[in-house]
Amino acid sequence: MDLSFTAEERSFRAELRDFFHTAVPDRIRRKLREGLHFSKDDQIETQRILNARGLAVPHWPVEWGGQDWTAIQTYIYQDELQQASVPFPLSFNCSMVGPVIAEFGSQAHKERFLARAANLDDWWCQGFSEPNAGSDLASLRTTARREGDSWIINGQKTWTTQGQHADWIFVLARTDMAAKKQLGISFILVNMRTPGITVRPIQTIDGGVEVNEVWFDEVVVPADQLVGEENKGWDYAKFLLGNERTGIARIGISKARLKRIRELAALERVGDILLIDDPKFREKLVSVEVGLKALEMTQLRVVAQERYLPRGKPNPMSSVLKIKGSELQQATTDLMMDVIGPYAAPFFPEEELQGRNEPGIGPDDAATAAPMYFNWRKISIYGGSNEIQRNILAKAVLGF
Amino acid sequence: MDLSFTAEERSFRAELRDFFHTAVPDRIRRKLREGLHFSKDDQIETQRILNARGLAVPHWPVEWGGQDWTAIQTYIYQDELQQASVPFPLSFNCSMVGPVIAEFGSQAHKERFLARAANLDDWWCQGFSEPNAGSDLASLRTTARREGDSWIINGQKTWTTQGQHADWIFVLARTDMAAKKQLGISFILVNMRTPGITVRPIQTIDGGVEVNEVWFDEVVVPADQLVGEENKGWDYAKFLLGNERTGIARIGISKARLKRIRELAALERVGDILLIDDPKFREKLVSVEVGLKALEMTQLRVVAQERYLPRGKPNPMSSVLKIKGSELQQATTDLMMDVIGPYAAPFFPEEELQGRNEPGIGPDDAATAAPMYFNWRKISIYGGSNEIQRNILAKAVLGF
Amino acid sequence: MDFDLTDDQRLLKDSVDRLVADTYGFDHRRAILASAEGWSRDNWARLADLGLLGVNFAEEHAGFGGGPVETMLVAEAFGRALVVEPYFATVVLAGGLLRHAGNAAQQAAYLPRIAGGELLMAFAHHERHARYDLSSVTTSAVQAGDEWEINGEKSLVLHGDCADKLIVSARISGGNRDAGGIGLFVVDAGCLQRRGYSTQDGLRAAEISFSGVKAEAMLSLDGFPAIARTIDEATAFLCAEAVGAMAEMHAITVDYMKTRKQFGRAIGEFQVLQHRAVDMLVQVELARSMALYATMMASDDDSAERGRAISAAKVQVGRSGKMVGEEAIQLHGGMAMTMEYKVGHYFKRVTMIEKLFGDTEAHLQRLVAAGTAF
Amino acid sequence: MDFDLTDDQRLLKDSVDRLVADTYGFDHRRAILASAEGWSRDNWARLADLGLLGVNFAEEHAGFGGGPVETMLVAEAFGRALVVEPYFATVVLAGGLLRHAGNAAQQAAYLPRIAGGELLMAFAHHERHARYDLSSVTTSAVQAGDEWEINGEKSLVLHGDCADKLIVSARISGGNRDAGGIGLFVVDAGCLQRRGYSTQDGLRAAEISFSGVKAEAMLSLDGFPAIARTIDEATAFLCAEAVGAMAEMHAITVDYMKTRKQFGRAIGEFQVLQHRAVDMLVQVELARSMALYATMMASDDDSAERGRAISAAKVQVGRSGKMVGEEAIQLHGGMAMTMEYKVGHYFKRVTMIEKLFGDTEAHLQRLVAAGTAF
Repeated sequence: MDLSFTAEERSFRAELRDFFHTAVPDRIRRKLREGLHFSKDDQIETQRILNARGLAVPHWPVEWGGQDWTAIQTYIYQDELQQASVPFPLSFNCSMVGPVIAEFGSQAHKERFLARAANLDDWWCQGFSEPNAGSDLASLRTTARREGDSWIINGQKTWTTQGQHADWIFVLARTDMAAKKQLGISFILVNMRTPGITVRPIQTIDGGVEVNEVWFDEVVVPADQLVGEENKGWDYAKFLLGNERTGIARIGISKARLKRIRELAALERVGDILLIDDPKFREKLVSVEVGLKALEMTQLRVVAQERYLPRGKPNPMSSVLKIKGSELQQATTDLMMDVIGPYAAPFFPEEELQGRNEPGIGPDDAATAAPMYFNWRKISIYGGSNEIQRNILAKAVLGF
Repeated sequence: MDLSFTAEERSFRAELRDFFHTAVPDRIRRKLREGLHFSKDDQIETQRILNARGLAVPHWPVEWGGQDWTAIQTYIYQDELQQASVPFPLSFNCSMVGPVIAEFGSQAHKERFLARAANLDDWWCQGFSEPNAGSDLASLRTTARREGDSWIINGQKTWTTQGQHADWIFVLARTDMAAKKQLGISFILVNMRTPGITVRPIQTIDGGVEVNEVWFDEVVVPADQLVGEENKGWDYAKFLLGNERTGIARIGISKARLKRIRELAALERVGDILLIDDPKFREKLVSVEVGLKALEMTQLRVVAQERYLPRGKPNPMSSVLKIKGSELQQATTDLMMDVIGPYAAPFFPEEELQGRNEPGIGPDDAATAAPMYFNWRKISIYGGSNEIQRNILAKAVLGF
Repeated sequence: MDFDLTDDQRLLKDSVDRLVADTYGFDHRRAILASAEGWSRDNWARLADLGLLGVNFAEEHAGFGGGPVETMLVAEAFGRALVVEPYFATVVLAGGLLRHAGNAAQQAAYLPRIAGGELLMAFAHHERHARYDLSSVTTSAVQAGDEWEINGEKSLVLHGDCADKLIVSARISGGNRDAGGIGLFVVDAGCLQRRGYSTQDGLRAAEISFSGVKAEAMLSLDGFPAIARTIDEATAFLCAEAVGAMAEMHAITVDYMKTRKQFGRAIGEFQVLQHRAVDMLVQVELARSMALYATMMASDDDSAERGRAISAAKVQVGRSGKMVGEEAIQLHGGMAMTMEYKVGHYFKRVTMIEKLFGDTEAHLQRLVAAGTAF
Repeated sequence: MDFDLTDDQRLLKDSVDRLVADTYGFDHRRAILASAEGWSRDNWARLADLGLLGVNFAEEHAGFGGGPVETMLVAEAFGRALVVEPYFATVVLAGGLLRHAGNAAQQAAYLPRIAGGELLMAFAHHERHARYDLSSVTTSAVQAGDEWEINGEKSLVLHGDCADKLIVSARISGGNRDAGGIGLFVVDAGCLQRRGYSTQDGLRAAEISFSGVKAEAMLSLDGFPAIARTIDEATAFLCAEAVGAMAEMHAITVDYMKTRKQFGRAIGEFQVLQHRAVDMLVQVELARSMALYATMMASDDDSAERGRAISAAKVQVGRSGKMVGEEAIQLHGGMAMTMEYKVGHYFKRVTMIEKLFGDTEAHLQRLVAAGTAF
């Protein structure tokens, strides 16, 4: 038992850190650091920089651009990427549809989609949730009916993140109406330009627009865009979700937030002292640090188990990472609200913040503190709410 | 709307305060203040002092020694009694069996039992819970079978508080085996000296003995010791529990604990300062005070509703008082543990504490801090656990 | 000891409730938010007609003659409806300062016009580094002949963008964070540099510069006691408003739980969600109790005791509001994350109230300094 | 980065687990607690036979030659079984001080006898008003010729009642709470006035008076660094022990939930209780992670970094232990309130560990002073 990293791992970390800080423009990383949304172009520019270095899809099979890293290396990669405030390679491409195609897609699918997904030549989005299928995803109602060489898709998806930017969408649709729930669902790839698709952006309470409703009205899709076998879509979806076993805690992001919080607290005056020297503020800060250290050690324990687990099989312990990780990310937004204090109030639309030339009101990052506090409530909701995670742990670990 | 007390109410409070501090021996009140258990004799001595002044059963019907007070007066009485660390009149007599007999008992029952219960000439205990009927009280299995002029009782009761002191026990027993659950239960008065009754004390984790198991083996009870109608016992039990609508928060007790905690924190050194001047300790203290103030205001609102509610009908809002009241009482034990610090460790049996002549180890009350922390875990368990209280609120208030 | 409303109070409550029911439908409110000013002059006129703009002004000043309880009834109704008009800035803050620091002539000059809806006022007090210290005032006022000249920067002035007149706090003597030496002045807003903006909760505020601005009238040369008392009253108002908002959030959440189906049944049938809705209820009730307490104590002349009560209330309301708001979002799931749904708007208002005139932590530390919350 | 045990460590773990399984059945343990000494010399002999009394002593001192990991394996097993023998006092505290402050001769004189089970030692350090400040030492040591004479009162000396010899900290120079000027002395316990007593968790401790007591040997004239290092190691031990205890509490609670029936079904079928058992699991895992972290850092030579890691671990373990213990009781209901049931005993041990060598609050404030937990 040894918690120290090997010399190789340490130099691996150093290389990545150097690369992330030098190769990815500070212009882009600054946005993440200051809580601003980055644009579609920022995302594409970043991912291509990473992809050119083989750092966009390191966890993919080697023949499709993967790196065959150890779980530890993958952990270090995620940790450094997040701490450097580098936008994560688009998860719909890299963590979701890519691995599914690589595992279950036809050779033609692989050749047609994987390289383009890795390089973000195609922007993918996710067509899973529906108005009446949220936590209970398997109750989805979108249908795909077979007509000749086509699938005809009808229905509505929602919470489609960045669907407004997307070229393609991977859809879970019901292909066997007779079969019940999990059975009879298929996994289909759909070009967003296909006639019959309507996208409506939804404004979230932080004032931003990142999710959408997507309607399918008699959308005709070539039959060969079905992934794997008909009616096996649920298995592929589970594989897709099970893939994200360790990154889910997003510890590097919380570390980066804490770093930024320290920077700002060292600038903010409270009476005669600086906020960073206020004992009670410090206590809240170190208290979150303790939780984060405990979570990081837990993540490392889960990472260490990786080599004993089959790929794509969910590890219930990752639910612990999700629960605590989301609580800590949300705790960092509380801390930022404490730093900003009364200056959380002024509201400015994202556009205005991005390109504004007049000075902001109050401390740096004041304008993004409350929006981030509001927006990050989603972290305990999406990807399987913390209530669902508890159900999973109750069943899988405690045997209830 | 007016939160101030009337002149009458204020002088009523002053009189009671004066009486409790002068008439009840400090020797007894000190025990409560310092977290020691008081003896059977202490309880009896106190209750007779109160009863002589008409303060043992003020909420009973006037003809049986009640005072016909307003809900506010009752609240003031409980508040002052608790703040003065006066042992509460034995609740099994005064809050439980007494009101049930006064409401549902025969004239003979009233004449035989009420005056003696008020004066603690008879010590009553409660025969409700069973090993397999805790939260689910209605699943009790103790039976009473009718034979001629007698009930023959068989079964086991548990968590019988101070059963070791009791002269009488009021028992819920199944008298109709066919009827299901709540139906078919009767409320029977049993003399503890009756042959066939065995009492086994249970030691609790604080090292004390206050609860017991009570076995009934063919115990013969005169038929006229059935209260009210046969098979209606569940209604009487509900009446009994519904009776305690406002006192349940035990705010006066928490106030008395906080007062004691302040006294001790003002004596305890931490480095160069006194603990009471330590900002973080103060914060914990005022934080509990805020909760207690909020609870007291809530209790007053519930008290104000009393006049609009029929007697003996439960007010679901009292579940809020129970939940928050128990949390705050437990919070005071946390604060005391903070005050005592490392000196929570030494353990001395109650007997030794009561009559010891050698000095204690560490600060005053050190010996009772941990036992009280352990023992008071029960407050969120007994009288309907906080989980049961939440079920009640979900159903009765939120309509789930 | 009596929590019942008088007949007059019940009438007032009914009329306020009816008004907000009529004029603050969700879509109507969103339309108002989208308008140029961000609030509705029509609604303002209605509030004037009902006498609500002078709810706690004396009758001689065209007021309703109400006290803290009447004000609380308005506040709670406004919280339930998320009223966005400049009521708090004009009636509660400016009106309060005029009541507590104005002389007879000044009260006669301004209060009736506020009550009549003809005059909008705001309180320009906060400065960039004051955080939550009410005595942190560096804006200066110097006497030039029989006039006063004001120089400095005021920040986060609630509805400072639309106010006709401002009451400005400015230092006459002493150093920053001295309670003494703070004057209160009335300034005509027309001539001022104002940078107005929306706030997270859909209200308005402004940054305002004063360079050699002439004070049109002077309320007080020793303004701090009036400021403290007014802010205490205003905090009691905010506590009641927050209770209205969180009670509504709770009700909406419980309704949603009864209709939203997942896994073949209403999510309200899941015991774990029921208990969390119950814990929200407990928090709402504790907050309601403390809002009542703050109301009763807001007019107490003992500023120390009043301050402790107000701080205790703000702490409880702040804690309850955060828990209730976050749980309302969580129990809804994604739905509550959208601007198209009600709950998020309540959550944002309650969150902003927590930051106004001292957040939970600041008031907790005030109690620590005082040594007790009782 | 590797969490796997070596073969030797796995062997050690198996033998410790077997030992406690054989010798610490619930009833057997209660019988031991009821015995005159409150612990078992037989068990002590078994621990010696297995080499556990020298688990982290060098082989030249008849030790097992293990390090922090081996010690952690023992601690966790002891936590699961609630071992009551004076292991912590003798092996961890006294053994640690001898390893860090003793010279070759002293180590050779004492360590083998501890490892062999022939010598019981304890650390007399805490004083009445020290609270959690390790440098608060007023007991004095003055040199009289080539001997040292010790005067003062030591308190809460773990297993000080049965120790053959004590290691005593005493001030040679400087004022109370100076880290410098604290000497460490070995004293024969036979001649001392000792007031022994049980602790809440069934262990033993003593109040010990020193009036003109002759020190039999001197370990160090500048003992604080060794004290700090030993207490850090000891705290890592306590963290692992607490994790063993809370993991056991959690397992017992989950089993109980599966068998205890109310309302016609196992209470474990109630979702609200399931989620609370899950929250306990999360706390146990976080605590386990930090116990590992403490183990890895316990031997770090950078005392500041080591101290931060130990404090962070104690904070997490303290928080987890309180939550897990209180929930274990609550989920059981009355059953867990009795001495006849296991859970309460674990709850009491975990509660007492929280108070040992700095409670959660004290360690949190240490981190505040350090400025960071990282």
